[in-house]
Amino acid sequence: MLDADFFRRWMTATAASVDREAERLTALDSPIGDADHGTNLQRGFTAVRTALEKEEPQTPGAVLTLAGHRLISTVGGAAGPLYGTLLRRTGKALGDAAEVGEEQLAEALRAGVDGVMRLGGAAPGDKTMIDALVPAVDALGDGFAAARAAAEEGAVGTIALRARKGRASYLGERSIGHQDPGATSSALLIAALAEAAEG
Amino acid sequence: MLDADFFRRWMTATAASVDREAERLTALDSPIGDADHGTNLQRGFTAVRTALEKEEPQTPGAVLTLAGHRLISTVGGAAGPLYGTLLRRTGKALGDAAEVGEEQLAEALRAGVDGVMRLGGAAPGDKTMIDALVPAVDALGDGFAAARAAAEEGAVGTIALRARKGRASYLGERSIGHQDPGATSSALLIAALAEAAEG
Amino acid sequence: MRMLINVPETVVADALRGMAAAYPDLTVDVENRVIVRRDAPVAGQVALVSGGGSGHEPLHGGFVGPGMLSAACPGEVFTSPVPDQMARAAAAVDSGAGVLFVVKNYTGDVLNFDMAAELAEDEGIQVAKVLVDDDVAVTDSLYTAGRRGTGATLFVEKIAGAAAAEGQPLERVESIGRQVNAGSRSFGVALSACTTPAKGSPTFDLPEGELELGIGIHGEPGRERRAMMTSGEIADFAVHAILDDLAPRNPVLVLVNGMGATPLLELYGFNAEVQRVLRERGVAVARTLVGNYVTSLDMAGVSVTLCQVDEELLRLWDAPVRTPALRWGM
Amino acid sequence: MRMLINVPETVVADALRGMAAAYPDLTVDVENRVIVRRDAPVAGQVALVSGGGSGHEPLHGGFVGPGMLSAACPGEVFTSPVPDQMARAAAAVDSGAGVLFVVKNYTGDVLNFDMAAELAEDEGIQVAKVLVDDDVAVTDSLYTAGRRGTGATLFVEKIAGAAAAEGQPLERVESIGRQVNAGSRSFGVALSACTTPAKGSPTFDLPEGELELGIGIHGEPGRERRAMMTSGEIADFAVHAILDDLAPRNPVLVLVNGMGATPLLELYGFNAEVQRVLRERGVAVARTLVGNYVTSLDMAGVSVTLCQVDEELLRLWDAPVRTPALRWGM
Ligand SMILES: Nc1ncnc2c1ncn2[C@@H]1O[C@H](COP(=O)(O)OP(=O)(O)O)[C@@H](O)[C@H]1O
Ligand SMILES: Nc1ncnc2c1ncn2[C@@H]1O[C@H](COP(=O)(O)OP(=O)(O)O)[C@@H](O)[C@H]1O
Ligand SMILES: [Mg+2]
Ligand SMILES: [Mg+2]
Ligand SMILES: [Mg+2]
Ligand SMILES: [Mg+2]
Repeated sequence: MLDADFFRRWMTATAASVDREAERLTALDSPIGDADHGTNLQRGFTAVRTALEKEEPQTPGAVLTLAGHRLISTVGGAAGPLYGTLLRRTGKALGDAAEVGEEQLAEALRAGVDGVMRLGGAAPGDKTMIDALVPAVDALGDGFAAARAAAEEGAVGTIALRARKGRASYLGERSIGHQDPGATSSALLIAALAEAAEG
Repeated sequence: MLDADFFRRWMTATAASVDREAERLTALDSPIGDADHGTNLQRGFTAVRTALEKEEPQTPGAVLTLAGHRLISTVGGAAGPLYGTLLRRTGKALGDAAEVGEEQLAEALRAGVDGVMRLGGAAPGDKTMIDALVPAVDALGDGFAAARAAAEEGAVGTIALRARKGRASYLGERSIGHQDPGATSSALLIAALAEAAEG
Repeated sequence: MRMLINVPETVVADALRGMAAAYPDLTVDVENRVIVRRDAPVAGQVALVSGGGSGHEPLHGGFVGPGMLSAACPGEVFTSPVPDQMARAAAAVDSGAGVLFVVKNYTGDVLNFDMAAELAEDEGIQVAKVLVDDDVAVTDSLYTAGRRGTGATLFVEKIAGAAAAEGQPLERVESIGRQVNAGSRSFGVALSACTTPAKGSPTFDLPEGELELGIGIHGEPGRERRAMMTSGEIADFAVHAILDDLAPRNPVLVLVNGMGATPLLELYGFNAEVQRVLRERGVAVARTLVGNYVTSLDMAGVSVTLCQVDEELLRLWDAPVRTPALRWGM
Repeated sequence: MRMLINVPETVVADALRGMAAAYPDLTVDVENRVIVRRDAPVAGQVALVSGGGSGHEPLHGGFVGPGMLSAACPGEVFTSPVPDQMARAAAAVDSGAGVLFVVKNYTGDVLNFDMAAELAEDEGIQVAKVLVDDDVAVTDSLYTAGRRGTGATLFVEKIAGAAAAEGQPLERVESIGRQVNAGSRSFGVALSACTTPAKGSPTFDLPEGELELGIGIHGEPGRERRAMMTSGEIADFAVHAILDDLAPRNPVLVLVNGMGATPLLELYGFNAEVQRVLRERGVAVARTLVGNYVTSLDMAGVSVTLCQVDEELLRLWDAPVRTPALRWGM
């Protein structure tokens, strides 16, 4: 079973990984975006880390709901509302149980990803974070490592895609050949989940 | 004796030489000035050429006076009034004789250069056109070729000088090591005089 | 990195401190990143709130004041602000007559303003929204995030702001804003990329002798790269791109807008070419504005915006305005 | 060459055509390069005429209008205009009350304006002159052409223009102009060189990570090159350089002036630092202006100008003005 501490570890692992990869995320956002994705997420997950330390939420749902709120209040851009909604919806779906099972998490995460798709209107293949998140959720039944691999594969797969959502879509054909920054950060998020599971 | 035709040849030879050297003059005006000396003089001597063709002045004095007026009305910057004054004063000093001797020209040119020094307040050694003009006038007694050589030497000599007049003076010590654009164009003017004398 | 900054992290806060010092008519909340006209809320008037990523100055903070915006919310550079900012701004400026959000059509701006509207409505504030999407360079909007909001933002903010200043009700101010947007089209061109403080190097490589056609205002490259064109050729291309999409029956307002690093001398010359093309195409010009209004940091380039105006909109355009960047009649 | 132009030869004429189209309140003689306020001559008022090389826009043409200049004469890029232009302008604006020439202190400007004064006086026009020389970066003026005229030009033109608009006589307008100049000091910094259309490449090489201190507005390098400094350090340096030369007993007007390619976002942030230094030094600030007013084509950089004002000068500064680039109170 996964307790609040597990979810805290997930969030702090994500924050650490975003810190490490911020420059790369911003660089990816440069040719097909506006060169801010790394700094956006760094600002957001730093705030998440601080809030978790300060407010000490006691349930998995509370951890993710708080994290989602903080992202919405600090990130801005497309990523803020979208990642915020992802975590908030997932947290909400987890309810106020003190511990949750892996299956429950997979379901809740699917609800979160559905929320992102509803909010942003993106479908798989549009070259967005969805292209990492959907395969990850699909693979979660086979364990965290499988989810991580699927997310990474999905992120890399965006290179070949033409963007239909977000800033990259303005580029039309010229968006092809570049990896989507949001899909890349989503892969980091799922990798951090796997890391948390490793203990 | 030097007739109006000689002075027309001087002016058209100057115009041709300024055309050829405009880029170099502007390039010299770049590190210690504002990168316009070549285009300034090109604009001016093009106007001089046109005016001489149209108005057909009949005396040496009239040729130079017209040229000076045209420079003042078309060049602007420091060079316009200074070169304009040089030619106007020289022309005035030549009076309305139909032909003038070399000595008379030397004297008139000295009056012109004096006019430039009065107007601009520059003395020899200040790193201006004066550093080519004064040696040229001094050498004119030894013939046109000597004047040309003296002007050229004076222009090159400005490299070692620190500017005290004109824009280059703002640079203080940093003006040292660059040849003055105005001294360089003055050397062209005197070289054109020698050219006109060669026929 | 050739920037006049302290550190990238404080660029927006530093700018807000500087605005606070320069403009006593504005109340600048540096901590919460809200710029409010000092006399807000103004009784009986609809309030206009806009905002967006920083880096487009004077947009939006420079348009706060009587006759235009009531408040502006600057985000990080090129990053739309967070909902809390707009909700806070709405609370500060609402007189009870309601608040109009002017939102440039970018995914981030739309989502954050929508969330802000929810927050504000929870506080009992009546909120309406005008979405600005004037950039004709974004085609087949079925397969994109839709047209970007660029130069027309200035027209929407000025004209809707004038309607609000007259005391018109929220629905009317909103519909005027929508009308302005519907009659506006823009096209932008870059001669160089821009450099964000966070990245510290140009957002894309543009070799000498080439230009990008159809750029946005966030350092994105355009739809197409070409060999350098003359000012006249660029004006032909931009104005034709606009007129392919908008056939104005009424006179237009013209905005010739510098992207930030193009000298005013060049913008004036470009305006001469824009006016020539409009003459050739038989489009009457009511008013012309030339300058840096909706910028993209230190990008060299220009955008053209045309806004079709009837007598009413022209009257509102001419109405008094007193903001740092746009000021006349008072 | 990343320029929005047709050909270098027509840059100034193109810009004048563009100004003519944008500003119906101005009469622009493109052929003779004179920009005149439409309602000139104004009976009973002294007329102000200024001019200088182009490339500093909005200076001077953007300052023509009620409350400021009566006419402006743009020269070629960075080349002072020719006497015929100023003489023609003087004839167009003189109401019989006389004409004040506002001249930036450069050899070319001084000589050409002096010749123009002779021409105008030959036509029976009474002419007075204010020389602007505010740039403290030029030291030991015995061995130089003297201090350059830079940012203070705006203060002289605005304040003397307001005095003229009040109907004050020529000697008084002249002495007010001189007083403004005497109480003004500037210091400029470049983060990049500029590129003139005629040359097509930067006027000097400035490697990344270095800056030039004490530059002028014509693409000249400064007195000193240093490793890149923060906005705060630059403000310290510039304001201290000014205050070493001017110890204001009265409040000052502050102009934080962009050289052309520095984003307004950065200028605002820099203003915050300038205000901090002034606070630290105990200098009271009466008014602050931030923006691109006296530019140097596409140079990145900034200049600071302080102008000490008594109550009378402050009143004249606040007086109504209606020009393309400076506008308030009407
Ligand atoms: N409509 C959308 N649905 C899902 N994800 C989106 C959408 N629009 C953008 N994104 C994601 O957001 C990422 C960009 O985030 P970020 O750079 O932080 O915001 P912005 O685009 O506002 O600068 C994109 O790489 C993409 O993965
Ligand atoms: N006071 C002066 N006396 C004599 N020559 C001068 C003076 N000031 C400048 N010059 C000359 O003028 C030249 C510059 O001319 P130009 O570049 O056309 O004008 P500007 O300096 O106004 O741009 C300098 O190289 C110098 O030789
Ligand atoms: Mg981005
Ligand atoms: Mg020069
Ligand atoms: Mg962004
Ligand atoms: Mg010059």
